Amino acid sequence: MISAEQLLFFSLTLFVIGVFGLLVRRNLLFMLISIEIMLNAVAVLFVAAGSYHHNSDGQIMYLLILTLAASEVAVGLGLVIQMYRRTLSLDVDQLSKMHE
Amino acid sequence: MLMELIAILLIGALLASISELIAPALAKWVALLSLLVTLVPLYSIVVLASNIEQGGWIVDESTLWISRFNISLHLALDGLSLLLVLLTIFMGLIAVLSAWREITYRCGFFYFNLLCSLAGVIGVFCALDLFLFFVFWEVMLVPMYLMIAIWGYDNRRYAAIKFFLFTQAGGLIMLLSICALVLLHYQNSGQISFDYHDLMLHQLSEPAAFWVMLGFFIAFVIKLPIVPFHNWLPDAHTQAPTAVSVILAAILLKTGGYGLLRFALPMFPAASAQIAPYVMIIAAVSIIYGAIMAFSQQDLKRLVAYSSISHMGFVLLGCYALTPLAQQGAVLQMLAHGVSTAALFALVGAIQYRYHSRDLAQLGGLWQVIPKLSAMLLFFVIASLGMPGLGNFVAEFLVLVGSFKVNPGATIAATIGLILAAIYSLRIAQQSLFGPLKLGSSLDLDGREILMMLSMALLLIWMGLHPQPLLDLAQQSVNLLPAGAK
Amino acid sequence: MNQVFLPWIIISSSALLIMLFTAIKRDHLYTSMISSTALLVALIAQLLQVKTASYHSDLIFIDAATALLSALLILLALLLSLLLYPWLKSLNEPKEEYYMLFLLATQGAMIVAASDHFASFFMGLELLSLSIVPMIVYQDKNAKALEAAVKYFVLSALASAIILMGIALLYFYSGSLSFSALLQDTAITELASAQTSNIAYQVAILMLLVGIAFKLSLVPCHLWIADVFEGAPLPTTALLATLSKAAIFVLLIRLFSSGSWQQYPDFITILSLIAGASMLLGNVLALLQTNLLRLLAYSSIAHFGYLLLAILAMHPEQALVSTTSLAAEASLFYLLGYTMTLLGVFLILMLLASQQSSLDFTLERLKGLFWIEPSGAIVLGILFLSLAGIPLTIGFVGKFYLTFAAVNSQLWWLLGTLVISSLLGLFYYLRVILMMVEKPGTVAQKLIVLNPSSVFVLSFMALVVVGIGVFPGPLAAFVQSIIGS
Amino acid sequence: MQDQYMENLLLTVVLLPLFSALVLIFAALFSVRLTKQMVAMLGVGSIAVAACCVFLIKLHFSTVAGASFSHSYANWIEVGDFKVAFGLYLDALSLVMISIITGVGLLIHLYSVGFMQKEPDFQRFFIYLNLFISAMLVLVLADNLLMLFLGWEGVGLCSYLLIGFWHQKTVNNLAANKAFIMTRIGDTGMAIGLLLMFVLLGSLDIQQVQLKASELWPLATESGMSLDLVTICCLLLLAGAVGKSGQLPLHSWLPDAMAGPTPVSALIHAATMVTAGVYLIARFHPLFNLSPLAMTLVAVIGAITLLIAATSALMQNDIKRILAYSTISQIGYMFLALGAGAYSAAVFHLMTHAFFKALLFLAAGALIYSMQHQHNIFRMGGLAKKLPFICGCFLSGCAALAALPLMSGFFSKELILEKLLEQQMYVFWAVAILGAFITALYSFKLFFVVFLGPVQQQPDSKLSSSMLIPLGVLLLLSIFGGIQPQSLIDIFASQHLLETGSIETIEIMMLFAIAVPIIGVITSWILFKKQIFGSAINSAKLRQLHQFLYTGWQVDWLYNKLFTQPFIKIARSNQEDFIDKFYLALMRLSRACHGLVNLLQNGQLRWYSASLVLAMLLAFSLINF
Repeated sequence: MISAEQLLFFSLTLFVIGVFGLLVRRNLLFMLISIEIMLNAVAVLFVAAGSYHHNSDGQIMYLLILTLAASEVAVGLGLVIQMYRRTLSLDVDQLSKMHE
Repeated sequence: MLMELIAILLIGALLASISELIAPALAKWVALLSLLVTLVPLYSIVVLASNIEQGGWIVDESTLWISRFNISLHLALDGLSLLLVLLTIFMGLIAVLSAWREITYRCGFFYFNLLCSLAGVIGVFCALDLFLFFVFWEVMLVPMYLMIAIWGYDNRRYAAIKFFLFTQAGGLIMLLSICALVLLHYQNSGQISFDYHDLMLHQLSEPAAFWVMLGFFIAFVIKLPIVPFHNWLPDAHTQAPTAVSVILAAILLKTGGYGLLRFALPMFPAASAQIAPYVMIIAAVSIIYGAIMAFSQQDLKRLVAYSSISHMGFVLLGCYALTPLAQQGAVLQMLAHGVSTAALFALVGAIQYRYHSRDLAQLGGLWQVIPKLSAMLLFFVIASLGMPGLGNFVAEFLVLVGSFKVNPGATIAATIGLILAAIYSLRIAQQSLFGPLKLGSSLDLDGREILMMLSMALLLIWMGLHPQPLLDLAQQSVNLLPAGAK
Repeated sequence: MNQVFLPWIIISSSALLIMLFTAIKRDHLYTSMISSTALLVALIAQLLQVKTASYHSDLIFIDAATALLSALLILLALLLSLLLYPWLKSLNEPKEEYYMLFLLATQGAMIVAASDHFASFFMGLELLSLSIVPMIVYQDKNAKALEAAVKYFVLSALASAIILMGIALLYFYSGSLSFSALLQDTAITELASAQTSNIAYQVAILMLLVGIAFKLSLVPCHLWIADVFEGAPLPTTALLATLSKAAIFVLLIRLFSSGSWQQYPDFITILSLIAGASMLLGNVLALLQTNLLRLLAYSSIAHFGYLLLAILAMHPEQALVSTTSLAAEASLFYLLGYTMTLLGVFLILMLLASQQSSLDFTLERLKGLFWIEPSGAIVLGILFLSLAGIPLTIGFVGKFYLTFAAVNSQLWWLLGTLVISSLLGLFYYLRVILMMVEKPGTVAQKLIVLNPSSVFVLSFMALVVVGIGVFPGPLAAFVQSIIGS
Repeated sequence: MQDQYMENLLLTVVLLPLFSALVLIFAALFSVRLTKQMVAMLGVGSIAVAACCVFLIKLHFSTVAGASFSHSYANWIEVGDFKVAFGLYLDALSLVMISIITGVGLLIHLYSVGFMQKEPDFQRFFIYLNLFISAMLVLVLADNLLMLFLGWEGVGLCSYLLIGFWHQKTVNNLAANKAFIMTRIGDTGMAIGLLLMFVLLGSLDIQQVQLKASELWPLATESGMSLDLVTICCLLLLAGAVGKSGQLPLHSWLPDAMAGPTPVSALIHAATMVTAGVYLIARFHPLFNLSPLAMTLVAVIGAITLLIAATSALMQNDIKRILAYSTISQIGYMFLALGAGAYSAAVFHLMTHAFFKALLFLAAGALIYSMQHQHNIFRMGGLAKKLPFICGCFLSGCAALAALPLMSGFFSKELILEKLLEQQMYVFWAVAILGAFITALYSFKLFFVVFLGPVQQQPDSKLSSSMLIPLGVLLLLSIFGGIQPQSLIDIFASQHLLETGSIETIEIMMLFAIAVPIIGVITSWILFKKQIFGSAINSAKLRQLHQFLYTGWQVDWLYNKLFTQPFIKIARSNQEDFIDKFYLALMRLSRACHGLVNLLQNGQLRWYSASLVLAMLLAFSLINF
C-alpha cells in the first residue's frame, strides 16, 4: 500500500521535471509535452488526495484536467503548425522580436 | 451667487472656444465680455460685504453633492476670499488684454483654458468643503498646463510637466491629509463630513494633528512657492506666454497663501504654532535666496520669477508670525505682489513682443526708443523693491512689524532682503532701460497697454496710500486665525 | 431552474447559435448583431436581478455584489462587441468565429467571477484563457500576433499548471475544494495554526498566488503582458486588459471580503510587496515608453497594483474607523473606473487604427490629433486624465475611494508608494496628452469613418467617465447599498 | 481758524510740487506736447508758490519758544494697535528746513531753466525735481516715523533718478545705482530701528516716541557708555542718517553722485537731501540725549569723515568732486556738532552751508557751462578777467566755505568750535581746527588755480539771466546769511545747560580758531605761487600718498573687495540653482530605473516562464528565511 506522502512526493517530482522541461527546451513541441507532464503530475496528486480523503472531488478534478489537457493540446498544436508555417522551425527563442 | 460667478466663466469659456469657429478674432472679445459680466454678481457681493457686520461670511451657499461621504458643494466667501476673487477677476482682465496681440494660434482654445483656470481659482478661493477645494485645486492645473504646453516658448514641454508634477505632488500629499483629517473627525464625532466648519469644530490631538497639518503645509508651500520647493516656478514662467505668466504670478501663487490662511493655520493652531519658528526661518531663507538668485539671472522673466519667490517669502513670514498685524500684511502682500509682479511680467511680455528677446545682455537703452514703456517698467521695478507709498511697502512693513517681536532674527534677515531687492530691481532698470541703445527702435505702448499699466499702477498707489478698506475687509478673516504662540 | 443563470444561458447559447449559424451560412452582420443583442439582453437580465440575486451552491456563489460585478463584465463585453463589426469588416479573415470565441471568453469570465469552488473557478479560467489564445493569433499575416499567442499560451498553461498544483496541494491537506469551506470552515483555522509548520501548505498558497499574479500581470509575473498587448489585435487586447483581469479580480474581491486573512501575516506581507512593486515597476516601465500599447500594458500593471491596495485595505491591523464595506466599495469603484476608462482608450485606438498601421502604435501617431480630430482627441484626453486620476473624472473618484480606504487602514508605506508612483504615472499620461496637442505632424491621420455604433460608444464612454466623475453620488450610494448589505 | 489756515498752507506747500509733477507726468504719458516755457512755468511756478506759502507760514507761526503745530490730515494704516496717519508737524527746526528747501529749491529751479535749456529731456528733469522737493518736504514735515520714511525713500529715489538723468552713459547709471543701494543699506538699518521702536514704545509718532523713550529709559544717561536698548535705537537711526548724509562708512557714493546735472548736485547733494541725516538726528535729539554712547559715536563719525573727506578734497582735479568731498567734510562738521549736543549750531551750519555750497555748485555749473563741460580745474586758469561775476561768486563762496571772518560760514563754524570747547571735547576741537585749515587750503587752491595764473581755455557761451539771478541771490545769502535764527536756539535751549569752561582759555582758542583759516589761505597762496598744485610728483612715496588720497582713501577699492565681488561671485556661482540639480537627479534616477527594468523585458519566452518559477522561489524564501 503506497502512502499519500509518497504519492505527493512522486507528483511533485513529476511536476518539477515538467517545469524544468519547459524551461530548458527550446522546441515548442517539447514545451507542450512538458506542460502535459505537469498537468499529469497534478492529476495524479488529485487522485491520490481524493482517495486519501475518501471523497470523489479528486476524481472529478482529474476528469476536468484531462479535458483541459486535451483542449490545450488542440490549441497548442494549432500554434505549432502556424509557427512552423511561418518560421520553418519550432525554436521559441526566435520569437523575440518584441522586447522593450 | 458664487455658483453663478463660476458658471459665467465656464459658459464664457465654452462660447470662446465655439466662437473661434465663427471668427478667430471673436474669441478674445467673448473672453473679455464674460469677464466683464462677472462684475455683475461681484458687484452685488461687494454691496453685501459693505453692509455686513464684522466676522460673518458674506455669502454662504451649500448643496449636497455626494451623499455617500456627505460631501456638499459648499461655496462661501468672506473678506479674504472676496479680496482674492476681486484680484482674480481684475488680473483675468489684465491677462486677456495682455494676450490680445500675442496669442494668434488657436486663440479660441486658449481663452477657453484661460477662463477655465480662472473659474478653478475662484472655486479654490470660495470652496469650504475640503473635497470640493481639492477638486478645484487640481482642476485648475490642467488648463494652466495646456496653456503652457501649447502656447509656451521653446522648452515648454519640460516646464509644463515640471509645473504639473510639483503641484500634483503637493496635491496628493494634501489628499492623504484630507482623508486622514476626515477619518479622524469621523472617529471622534461618529459622522463623516468634509465640511470646513464641522472639521473646525474639534481639534485633532497630537501627533496626528502635526502630520495632517504637514500635508496641507507642504501642498501650500509648494504652491507659494518656498525654497526648496520653488524650482517649478522659474521654468514655468520663462516658458509660459505672457498672459499665463500674469495669471501664474498674480493668482495661482496666491492660492498657496490663501490655503495657509484658510486651512493650515486655523485648523491646526497648536501644530502651526509648534512649527512657526522654523517656518519663519525658512521664509527668511527663501526671501534671501530668491533675491540672490534673481540677481544672478540673465533672462528677465526668470529674474522676475525668482523675485516673486523672494516676495512670497514675506507672505509665509507673515502667516506664521501668528500676529494679526503680520497676517494682515501677508494678505496685503498677496494683493500687492499680485499686481506688481503681474505688471512686470506683462511689461516683459511687451518687450519680448517688440524685440523677441528677454535677455538682459541683449536689451539696453530702451528708454531712448520706448520711453513710456520704460517709465512704466521703472515704476513697477521701484514698486517691487518696496518703495514707500506703494502697496508692496505697506504690506512688507506690516509683515515685518508683525513678526519682529515674535522672531527678531528671522525678521531682520528678511529686512536684509529689502537691500537685495533694491539690488536686483535696479539691475533690471539699469540693464534693460538705461545705457547705450543696443536694439532698433520700436512702437511705444498703445492705448490698450497704457490702460492696463496705468490701472495697475494706480491700484498699487491706492494700496500704498489708502490700504484701509482692504485691511478692514481682511480683518474679520484674520481675526478668526489663532492668536499666536502664547 | 434559478433565474440567476439567465444571463449565462443567454450568452453561452448565443455562442452556440453563432457556431451553428456559421456552419450553415456565414454572415458577418447577422453574427455581430446576434452577439450584441445577446449581450444586451444578458446585461438587462443581469441588471434586473442585481438587487435580488442571491444563490449559493457548491460550485457557484452569487449575491448582489457578484451580480453587479457580472453586470459590469457584461457591459464591458457589450461595448467592445459594438466596435467589433467595423474592425473585423476591414479584416480579410473569416470573421464569425471571433464572435463565438468572444462570447465564450465572456462566459468564462463570468464563471470565474461567480465561482465558489476550485472546479468552477478552474473551468472558467481555462475557458477564458483558451478562447483568448486564438483571438490573439486571429490575424493570420501578423508575425507579432503569433509570437504574442505563443508566449501567452505557454505562459498561461504554465500558470494554470501551477495554480492546479496549488489547488491539488490544498486539496491534499484540507480535503475540500470549496472556497467558502476553505475560508470559513474549522479545517482552515487549524490549517492556519498548522501552516507555519507545514511547508507544503505554504507552497500551495504561493502557487495560487503566483498563478493569480500572472493572470493579473502583477510584478514579478508581469513580463508577458507588454508583448501580448503589442502583438495581439486591439479587440483581443481590450478583452484581455479589461474583461479577463476584471473577472479574476472580482473573485479576489469576494474571497477577501469574506474570510479572515489577517491571520496569515506572511501572506499579507507578500501581497503588500507585490502591490508596491507593481505600482512602482509598472509606472517606471511605462515612463519613457513610446509604443502606446506597451505603455498601456505597463500602466495596467500599476493600476492593478493600486487595486491590490484596496484588497489589502479590507483587513487592516487597526483601522481608524471600522467600516467593513469601505475598502470593498473602493476596489469596486476603482475597478469600474479603470476598466471603463481603459476600454474607452482601446475603442478610440480601434477607431484610429487602419489594420495595416495597427501593428506599431507609437505616440507619434497621436501627434496633433487634437487639431485634426477634436472630438476623438478630447475623449481620449479625458480618458487619459481619468487614468492619471485628475478630478472630475471617474478615475479620480476611484483613486479617492482607494486613498480613503487605505488611509483608513493606515497603510502608510503603500500610500507613500502610491503617491510616488502616481507622480511617475502622471508624467507619461501627460506626455500622451501633450503629444495630442502638438502642432500636427506628418504621421497623424484622421479617424477611420465614424459609424453610428462607434459614435454611440464614444459618447457613452465620455459620458460615463465624466458623468460619474462629476456626480458619483447616486452610483456611490447604490454601490454602498449593494455591498453594505 | 488760525489752525485751519495753517493746515491748508502746509498742505499746499507739500502738495503743490507733487501736483505739478503729476501734471507733467500725465502730459508725458498721454503724449501731450508741452513747450519748455510751459514746463518751466509749471515746475518753477509751483515751487515759487510753495515758497510764498512758507513765507506766510513763517509770518503766522507763533514765535513763542518751543512752539509747534501739528495736524493729522488722513488715516493711513490702522491695524489693531498699529495706527499711522498722514500728519504734518511744524516747529522751528522743520520751519528752517522747509525755508531752505523751498527757498534754495526755488533758486535752483530757476537756475536750471537756463542750465537745462538745450536738454531735450527738459520735462523729465522738472518732473524729478518737483517730486524731489515734495518728498523732501514730506521728510521734514512728517509727524510720524513711517511718513518720514516715505519722504526719506522718496528723496533717495529722486536722487537716484537725477544722478542717472543722462542715462545713455552707463557710468551715470552705475553711479546712480551705487548711490541708491548704499543709502538703501542705511535705510534698512533705519527701518529695523522703526520696527524696534514700535515694538518697544508701541508708537511711531515722533513726539510720542521721544516722550515714551524718556519715560521708559530715564536713567539711561547714568548708565553711561552701555549698549542699552535706547542706544541700539539711536544707532539704527544713525545708520540711516549716515547713509543719507554720506558719512563714514557709507560716504563713497556722494563723489560719484556728481555724475548728475550740476543743479541737482547743488540742490540734492549739497543743500538739502544730504543734510537729511543731520535733520534726523536733530529731530531725535531727546532720544540721542538719552544715550551718551550714541552721541560720542556721532561725534567720532563726524570727526573722522571730516578729516578723510577734507584730505581727499585736497587732491581732486574735478571741480565737482572737490565740492562733493568738501560737502562730505562740512556735514562731518555738522555731525561733530550734533555729537557735542550743539544741535542749534549744527542746524545753523546746515543752513549756511546750504547757501554757500549751493552758490559754489551753481557757480561751478556756470563755469562748466561756459567752458564746454570742462571739469578739470588744471585745464582752467586766469578766468578772473573773463568771468568776473562767477569769480566773485567763487571768491565769496570759498571764503564762506573756509569760514573766513564775517562770512556766513564763519559764524556757524565758530559756533560749533565754541560748543566743542564748552563740552571740553578738546580732541574733537583739534580735529575740527585741522579740518578748518585743510578746508581753507583746498578751497582757495580751487579758487587760485581756476581764476588766477595763466589763461588756458577761452570761455564761450554767455549765461542767461535765469542763471545769473539765483547766483546773485545766493551770493548775498552766503555773505550775509550768517544770522542764526533765534527760534533754533529756543527749541534746543533745554540742552546746553552745562557751564562753560574758563573764559580766557576759550578766548585764546577762539582767536586761534579764527586765525587758522587765514593761515590756510596764505599757505595755499604760497603753494600756488610755487606752482606746487598740479605739478608732477617725483617721489614714489608721495605719488602713492597722492593716489591714496585721490581715490578717497581707496574706500571704493576696499568695498569692492569686501562686499561687491564676493556677492557677485556667490550669485554667479549658483546661477542655475543647485536645488534644481536635486530634482534633475531624481529625473535621471527614474530614467535609469526605467532602463534597468526594461532589461528584464527581453522578449525571451523561456526567461518569462522562468520568472514565474523564480517568483515562487523568491516568495518562498522570503517567508521562511
